[in-house]
Amino acid sequence: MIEPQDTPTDQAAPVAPDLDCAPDVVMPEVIHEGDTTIVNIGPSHPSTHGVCRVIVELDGEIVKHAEPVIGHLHRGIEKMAENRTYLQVVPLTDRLDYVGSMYANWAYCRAVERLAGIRVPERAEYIRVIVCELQRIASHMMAIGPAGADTGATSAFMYTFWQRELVVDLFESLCGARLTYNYVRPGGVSFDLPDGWIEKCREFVAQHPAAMLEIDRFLFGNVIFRARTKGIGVLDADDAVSWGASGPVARGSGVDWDLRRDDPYSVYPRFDFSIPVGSNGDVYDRTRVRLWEAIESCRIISQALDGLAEFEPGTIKADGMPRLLAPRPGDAYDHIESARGSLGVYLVSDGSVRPYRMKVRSPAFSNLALLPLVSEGYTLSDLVVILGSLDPVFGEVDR
Amino acid sequence: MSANDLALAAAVTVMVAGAAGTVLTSDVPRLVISLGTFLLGVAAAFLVMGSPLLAVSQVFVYVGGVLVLVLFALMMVRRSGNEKPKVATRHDIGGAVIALGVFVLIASVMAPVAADPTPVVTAPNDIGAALLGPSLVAFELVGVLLLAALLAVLVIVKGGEDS
Amino acid sequence: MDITELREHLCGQYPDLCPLFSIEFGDGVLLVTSDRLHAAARDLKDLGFDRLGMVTAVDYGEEFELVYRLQSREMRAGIFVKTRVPRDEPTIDSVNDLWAAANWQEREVYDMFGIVFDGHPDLRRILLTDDWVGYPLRKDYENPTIIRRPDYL
Amino acid sequence: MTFLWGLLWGLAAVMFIAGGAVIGVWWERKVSARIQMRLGPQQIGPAGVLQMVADVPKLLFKEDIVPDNADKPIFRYAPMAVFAPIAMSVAVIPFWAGWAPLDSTVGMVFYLAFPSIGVLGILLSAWASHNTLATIGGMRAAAQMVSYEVPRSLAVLSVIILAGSLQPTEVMEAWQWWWVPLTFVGFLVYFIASIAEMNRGPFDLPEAESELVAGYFSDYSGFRWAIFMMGEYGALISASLFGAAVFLGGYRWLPGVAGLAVFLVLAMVLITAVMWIKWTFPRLRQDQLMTFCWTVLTPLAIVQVVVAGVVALWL
Repeated sequence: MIEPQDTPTDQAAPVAPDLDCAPDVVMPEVIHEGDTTIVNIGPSHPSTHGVCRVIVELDGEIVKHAEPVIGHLHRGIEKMAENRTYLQVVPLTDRLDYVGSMYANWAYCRAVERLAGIRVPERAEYIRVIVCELQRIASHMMAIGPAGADTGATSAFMYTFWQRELVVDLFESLCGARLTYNYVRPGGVSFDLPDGWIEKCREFVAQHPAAMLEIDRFLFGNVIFRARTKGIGVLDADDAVSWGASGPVARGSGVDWDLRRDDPYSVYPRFDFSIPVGSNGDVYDRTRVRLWEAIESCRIISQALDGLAEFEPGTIKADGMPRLLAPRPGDAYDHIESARGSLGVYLVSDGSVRPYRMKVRSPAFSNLALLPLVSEGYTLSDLVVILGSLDPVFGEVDR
Repeated sequence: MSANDLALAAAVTVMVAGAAGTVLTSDVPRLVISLGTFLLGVAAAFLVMGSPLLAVSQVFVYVGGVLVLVLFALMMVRRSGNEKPKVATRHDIGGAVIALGVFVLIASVMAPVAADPTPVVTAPNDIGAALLGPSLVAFELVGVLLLAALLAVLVIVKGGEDS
Repeated sequence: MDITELREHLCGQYPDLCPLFSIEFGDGVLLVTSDRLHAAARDLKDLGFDRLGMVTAVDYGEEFELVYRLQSREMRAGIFVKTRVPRDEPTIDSVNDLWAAANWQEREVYDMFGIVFDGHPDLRRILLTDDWVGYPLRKDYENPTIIRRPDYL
Repeated sequence: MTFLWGLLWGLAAVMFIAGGAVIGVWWERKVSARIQMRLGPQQIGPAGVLQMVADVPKLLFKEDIVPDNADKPIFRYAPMAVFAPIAMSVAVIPFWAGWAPLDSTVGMVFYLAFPSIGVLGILLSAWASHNTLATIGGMRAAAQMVSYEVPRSLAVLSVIILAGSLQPTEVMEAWQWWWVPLTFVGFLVYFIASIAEMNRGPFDLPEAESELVAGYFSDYSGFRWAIFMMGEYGALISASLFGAAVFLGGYRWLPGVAGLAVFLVLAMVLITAVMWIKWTFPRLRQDQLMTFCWTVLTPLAIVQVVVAGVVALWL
């Protein structure tokens, strides 16, 4: 029998040390400094898309400076990973980007596979591509719909959420979970596709572009929505590159950079797809790039579903996977293009069964850093729209 | 004492109470409520005196417009979150003298009219005819004055933005 | 651009950086001393590495290893720059003047490891509260709320 | 006696507005659900019509929270100051030939004047909440409602000019069917400005839930919150009834009870149109809202007044 060694049994439960003296709990009310007003938005505010606090300095309704205060969802996942085996870390990565859990699963697994020198069977790679492109659609639905909701068009949110619901249903029949999948595992994926899944997936892919075009017409074609988003939160390409922005935030500014094409990984080179790129770098372009990406994802999924037929069902795990991974000492980094941008995982192994250090290069973190830059000079109403267009997911920002 | 007199007395009481509240309180929301009470009292007095159009215009322009703008302006200059906003002035006596002067001016103008307090019911049509007939020049002059005031405000606001 | 071409390109442009270049797990790694980091970073930026992907650190006991991930859109290549700073005096030049992305990335490293970045415009804690004691990702960090997972394996 | 009748009619107006608001909430939930591919309330009663019976006690029994820092007496009674003027404005609406609850000779101005007091209640509640977001919402409400009163009043003025009377019942008697095409622009201006007056989407900036959480009533809960909602739905019902009467002819289309039915159906159509607009359009920004008021609506309303004045010369 194995005795737990370090568990305190005869001690009182540990008490959280610094919680009641944290300076964050002081909420600034209206404080006038000269002609400006400091307004506190969040950490619990309908438009922060999570738990973000933004301290806004307002001149009338014009934003002089917006300072995001993050860390409200910081769970120390990087520290927790140092205390778990390589396989036990996978569920932790689910909790990073909870709108797109598949990505963090995959990025982490790729880093582990690189570190341990595992070759993944091609069928598993195809399945990974399919689920991650589905995840891209689901995640973008959570960016386009709220862009409508932020501007007050709540119906757009329901329309996109309907599409996300269809994807989540597919995931549920695939792995039983709707939000945190724990599906992509080192060496492959956890389950093969169930019977009839491919047909259901094809049905979804067939109807999705039409639904997106409908949203394009009634949301992006709406005169008020255009007036609210065009020319708002402009980010120029040089700033986007310098600030490390990636994904739709960078592509909306005309930075034509997508890891699926520019640093191809997995089986992406076999597919024919295009990368939508915006030109103005405003909220409208950033959001619309996501819409077209969702349509492109449908193309990738149908090609991958076609390609899947070549491989024998069941070959979804690498051969000879040990129960307990103990890679040789060294470090490895791998990144994929998530719905928010380039998501990288840096792993250091000391030869033991646990990672010595895990670092997640989170695209949402880098993109959110742009908020003070892109929101300055716009109004308070624009601020929430701009924040939404950066599409931060705070599980990933705070880790 | 007729019912009309009673109603007028009630309206005047409301007016006086509102006016006293406006002068005596320095807490902004209460001050605004007092001023609103006073203005509604004036409207009631107009109504009793047989001029419903004036009464409704009083509510429309003064309570719904001017008072809201006053409160709006006071909210804009609200200083800090924790201290209660107060309105204080160092010109109590000067203000009282000016108010008294205005009162004497109005009273002397109104004295001949007020000699006969029987209410005369004025239909909206009569007011319209009077404004566009004999009083047209005065009416238009007031309009020009308001326009000038509006332009002055614009100039002041623009000047503030430039500096 | 694959890794050998990148190596040739780098050696052609900056011969003094060439001996520091190695390949680990298919990634180009440039190992520099901490005083040369900023200069090397500037050279790499001139070479075309226009994006700073991440900055992080690893606690190796006596020393911290700082890891910079750079990417180039033009060359379609990525590279690591690694350097080491002593634990008792963890100070390094900030690269915030080269890539604005370093702003939050370096703040996070400061927050988690206590490494001070010279020349950083706004070096404050970012994820933890301002009055947090200690640097959690250091290996010797102790906190009563941390319960070690028992060693089943 | 008159006083007693007034009291009775006042009570009736309040009950009318409150009942209308409750039905309006159910109707809005159904309409918005259809727009958003949902079903809306359906569990309680047929098509969920008894949902409101469940909702009202819920709101009544909720804890009445008054924030510590709030200016308590004003915080408590400001909702009434929002609701009362709106309930009062219903009094002058002509429901029947020659009959309105309060048949005033200056009813048209009365109708425009009293809802404008409601702004005061909004400002006071925003002030008393002592909350940053509420303050911003209150300031937006003041700017917006004072501005939109101008085109709204001008639009109503065109009908007043045509009818040559300020008494709603007289206006209705003078009403001719060809006024509908003649004052159509005025009606549109009135309709849009009314949406702005009642703070509904796409002009709901004072309460913009994605920016200011709920604006001036962020801190309200339970029944005081419900009074704000009642005020909003009351304004919606009252504005639709008034517009259906003086612009669209109300009961004049058909004689007798059928006329009343036509009037109510017209008002219902306007109410549904307002809901449709709210659930379809995004929200305007503050500067766009003001620009729209002063550069589009007000000139249109002035043109309408001129047209009505020229036509009135031949009448």
